[in-house]
Amino acid sequence: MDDLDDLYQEIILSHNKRPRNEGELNPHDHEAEGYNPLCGDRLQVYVRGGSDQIEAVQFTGEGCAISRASASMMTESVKSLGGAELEAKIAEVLQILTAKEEPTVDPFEMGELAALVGVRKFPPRVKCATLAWHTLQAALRDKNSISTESDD
Amino acid sequence: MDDLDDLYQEIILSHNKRPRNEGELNPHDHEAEGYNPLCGDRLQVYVRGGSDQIEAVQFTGEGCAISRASASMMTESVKSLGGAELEAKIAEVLQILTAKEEPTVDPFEMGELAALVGVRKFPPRVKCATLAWHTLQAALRDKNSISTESDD
Amino acid sequence: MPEFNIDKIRAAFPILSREIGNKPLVYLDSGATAQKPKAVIDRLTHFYEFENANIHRGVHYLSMNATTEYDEARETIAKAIGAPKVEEVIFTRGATESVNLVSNGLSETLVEGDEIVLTLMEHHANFVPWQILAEKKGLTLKFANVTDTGEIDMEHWKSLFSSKTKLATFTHVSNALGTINPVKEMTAFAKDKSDALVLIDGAQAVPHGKVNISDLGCDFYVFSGHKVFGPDGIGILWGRGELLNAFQPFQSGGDMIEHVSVSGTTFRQIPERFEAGTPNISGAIGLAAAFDYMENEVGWEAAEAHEQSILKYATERLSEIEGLHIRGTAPDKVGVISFTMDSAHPHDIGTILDTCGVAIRAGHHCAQPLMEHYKIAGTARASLAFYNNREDIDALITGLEKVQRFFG
Amino acid sequence: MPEFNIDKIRAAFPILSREIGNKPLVYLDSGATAQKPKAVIDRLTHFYEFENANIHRGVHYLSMNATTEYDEARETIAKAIGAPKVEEVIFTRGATESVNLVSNGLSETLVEGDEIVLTLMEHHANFVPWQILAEKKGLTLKFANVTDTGEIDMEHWKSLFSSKTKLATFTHVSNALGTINPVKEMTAFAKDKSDALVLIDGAQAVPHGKVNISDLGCDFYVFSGHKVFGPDGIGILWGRGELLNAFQPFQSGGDMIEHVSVSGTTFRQIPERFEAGTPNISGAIGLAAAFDYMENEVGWEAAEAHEQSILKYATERLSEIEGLHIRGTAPDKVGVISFTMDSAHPHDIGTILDTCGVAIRAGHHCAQPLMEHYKIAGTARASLAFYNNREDIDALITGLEKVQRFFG
Ligand SMILES: Cc1ncc(COP(=O)(O)O)c(C=O)c1O
Ligand SMILES: Cc1ncc(COP(=O)(O)O)c(C=O)c1O
Repeated sequence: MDDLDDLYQEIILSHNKRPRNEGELNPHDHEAEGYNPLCGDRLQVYVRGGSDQIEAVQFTGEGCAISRASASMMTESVKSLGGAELEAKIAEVLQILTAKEEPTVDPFEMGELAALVGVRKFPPRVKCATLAWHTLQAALRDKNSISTESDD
Repeated sequence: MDDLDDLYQEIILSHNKRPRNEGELNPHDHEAEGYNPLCGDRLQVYVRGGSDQIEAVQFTGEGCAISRASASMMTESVKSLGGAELEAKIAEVLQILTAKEEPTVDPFEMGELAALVGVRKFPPRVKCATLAWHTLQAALRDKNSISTESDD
Repeated sequence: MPEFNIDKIRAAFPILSREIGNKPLVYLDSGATAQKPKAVIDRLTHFYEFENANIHRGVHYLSMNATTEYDEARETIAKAIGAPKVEEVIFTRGATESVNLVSNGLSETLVEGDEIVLTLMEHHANFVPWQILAEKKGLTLKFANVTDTGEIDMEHWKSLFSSKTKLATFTHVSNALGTINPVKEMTAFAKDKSDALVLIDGAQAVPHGKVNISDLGCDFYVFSGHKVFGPDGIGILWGRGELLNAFQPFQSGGDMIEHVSVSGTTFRQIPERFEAGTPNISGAIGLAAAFDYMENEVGWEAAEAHEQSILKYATERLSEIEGLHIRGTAPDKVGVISFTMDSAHPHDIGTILDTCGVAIRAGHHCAQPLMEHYKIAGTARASLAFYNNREDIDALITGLEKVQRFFG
Repeated sequence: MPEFNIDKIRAAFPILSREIGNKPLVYLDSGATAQKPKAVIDRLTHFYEFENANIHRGVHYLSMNATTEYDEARETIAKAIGAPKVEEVIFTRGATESVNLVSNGLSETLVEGDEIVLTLMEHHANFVPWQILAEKKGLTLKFANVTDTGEIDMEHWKSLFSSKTKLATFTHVSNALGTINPVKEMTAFAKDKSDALVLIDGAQAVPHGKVNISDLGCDFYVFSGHKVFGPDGIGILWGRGELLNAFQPFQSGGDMIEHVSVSGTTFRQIPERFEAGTPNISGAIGLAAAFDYMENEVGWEAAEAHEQSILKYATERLSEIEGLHIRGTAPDKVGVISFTMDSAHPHDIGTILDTCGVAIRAGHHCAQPLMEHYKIAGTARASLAFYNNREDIDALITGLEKVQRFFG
């Protein structure tokens, strides 16, 4: 039960139920589709601006609570970031999700994103959580689609 | 030991060492090649005359003691047979070698061929003993080659 | 045959007494792979500890014995599935390889413009090989629709046949929906309407009741050993001898050749023709042990009746859950229950059930065309075998209540 | 690692304590298939009794665990054979399927007039697939001669290379003769002389000592699990990733696809690209257990040293028998002793030895081109593993004396 409460924290459930920034972003400068072939989930990420400076990010697509919440939080947390700061944010999230060692998460600094750390105890769900972030990366690099299988 | 003595009876060993009617028969009316793909053994059977009346049979080829002895005895036992009598002889030998039930062999009637019954206790060797007989059948039917695998 | 006693049956499957976390395992994923009775596991152990040898070419006792047992395994399986001729039973790695073998064999004879009739409920294993072949050869694939209850739309399916139809292939039982298709009638129609060959994918049928291939009238029938309580890495292709012997070999190497020389090679007839190299000997013997177990220790009819009673119970209980939709409600079904929930994604359902010790699948079940047809990304699927009981279903329901607590 | 103690080693192989008739089993047929240590058998049993599940698509514990174990098996094997990248290790049914996979993959790129250099000592598994491909594509096969001692005639082999050579393939160790070929030097020559790809058939090498693929410089390396103390129905293809990913899939179905729809399908990268359908999961895990056993319980070096000492003893004892000719007398050999006797045919030798409990092979050993070259129909072959001892050889000699009593 404990682990499950870690996974489905209130914050995750709430982002899943009422995702922020869901819907196609028009106009947009970049977009990509992320795909998890094992469960069939798909996610589109739309970006206005670019790596230097993100103006807005939105997403559409189907997915489980983890992938939707992660996408929703992603759109909020990278808005208005750019350059090294943006890269660091993406890297940080992927790091806490996939690093071999238990990460030390500073909830004060990470904000809501700290909730994602509960996914670590559910290895097959990690890809659900990383999907939005990988897709964002792909969009910024104008790679039109990524699949969780070829990507990590 | 007992079984082995049944298999390699004196009569078999002697036919193996000094096979009768070995060598190509010239001229001949029929010939066929028999082949055992599992061990690679080959046997050629040459017939003068035909199903109605065999005048002479000879054989060439490589093989184990069982296949050589069986071939040698075959050439002797079918010589001058024909028609139903010939068919019956072939059928009889194949029967004592392959019938599910233990055959009753009358050594008086069967002659030397009775020695072949010892092969029954060595199932993988049965094909060695039948090869010459199947090849004879093939020759008489002008089927140029047979293989123990496609034949039984 | 002993009476069907579910507790005794469960005791014969060692894994069913294990715990997951500290909850008893509730295994509702037999559609993915079935659990193995002790009889099968012991047979494998005995083979490796006492009988292991390579087959065919040996003159020594162990090799002859292994050869006999391998041959007898083929006979046992042929008899169990009603194959008219023993040599028509080919050992493969599984249903997937069996379909690939046939598609490879047919690639020699099918020509541009030929048509294959499939259904939208095929597993990828009976879909992708035909798609690849179609692309290579310029064939046309025609897909029968599936109705809302999860049955093949028969009128539509029948309308797909033409004089160009060279193959009709369909699954006996849908792995995603549980639907039992009327394969005998379908085969008769296909044969009547065209001179199409008929291949039936029996992967999800064989574990749920006795199949008699002779009775079906088809040309090819495929299934996997691991789904029918047998070992991994073994499966069956049954096909008509005259068709199989006309196929070029699928793989080549030892045992399938008649004679090899630098100047050319001749191939043997079935079954060796398609069993190049050392086969999965213990796998074949273990699969025969699984059929023996089903025939002699369990009884297919009793197993089927029991499974149906659990299916009925499960369907009733699940229907009581608000916002839960069973996908696949055909009257003729095996114990496969796919469902979606309004509140929760299949993946989340699967994860929460897992924490309750309940093992189900979540996803597209290798049936993406079907999912696209239903416009869903996937379902949660509880799949039964004769060793499941009511307590398993109760645990499932309890788990789903937990899902609702999180997502309701 | 424990010290190498032959009695302890033998005790780890349950079959070695059985009797044949009332004689202790003397197993000298490891070249056909190796016996399995208890560690491997127990690993299989444990999997089936406690861990059995399908892999990849599951969100439940058993499925995740089986997936992890399957992936770890690949890692263990990759490490054991020195494969540079884990994903380059593909699970197949055996060496035969591995070669077929490569020949199928190359069929897309090889064109009429291209040449393949082989040797006359190839097993049918590394011969027939190329012969079939050559026929289909109009390729030329060139065969290197074998010398009287049973070695590849290197001058002749080298002379076969040309600018048209697209593949050189050779066995690491001859199954019929035991010869260890200088595969590293051969690979270097082939790469230097041409841009041929190099495929090495390691089926008879891997059981006899540690192989380090990275060290060899080849492009493909194949072997079978059952010959290296692992389970049936599993084998390995190692190949360079960029080559394998450029191959079209060999078989298609579940797990190897990225996305399937009615309009088209995309395929995954290695290893999944070539592992369509449910793989032999327990087979892969059992094979990893076999490598673990060899690395941690036995030690490859000690195993090799022991086998060589038995080979030496056997060669000496056999040489004393009049009219017995050892075929294959290369200085670099594994424990394979093929022989013929003036007085007795190999089949008769095999039968008589069998009545003494001594298991050997008799025949062409799936190497007919080699037999034709030697102008013999076959040989008797005693093949060793590290679990054989001097007593096994003494029993063989006693048996051969019996052969002489019948045929001398
Ligand atoms: C040298 C060699 N290559 C390939 C093979 C084929 O192996 P398998 O039959 O396991 O596919 C063998 C087996 O005897 C062999 O000895
Ligand atoms: C209907 C159906 N066909 C074919 C297959 C493929 O079986 P395997 O993966 O054992 O080859 C499956 C397995 O899920 C199936 O459900």
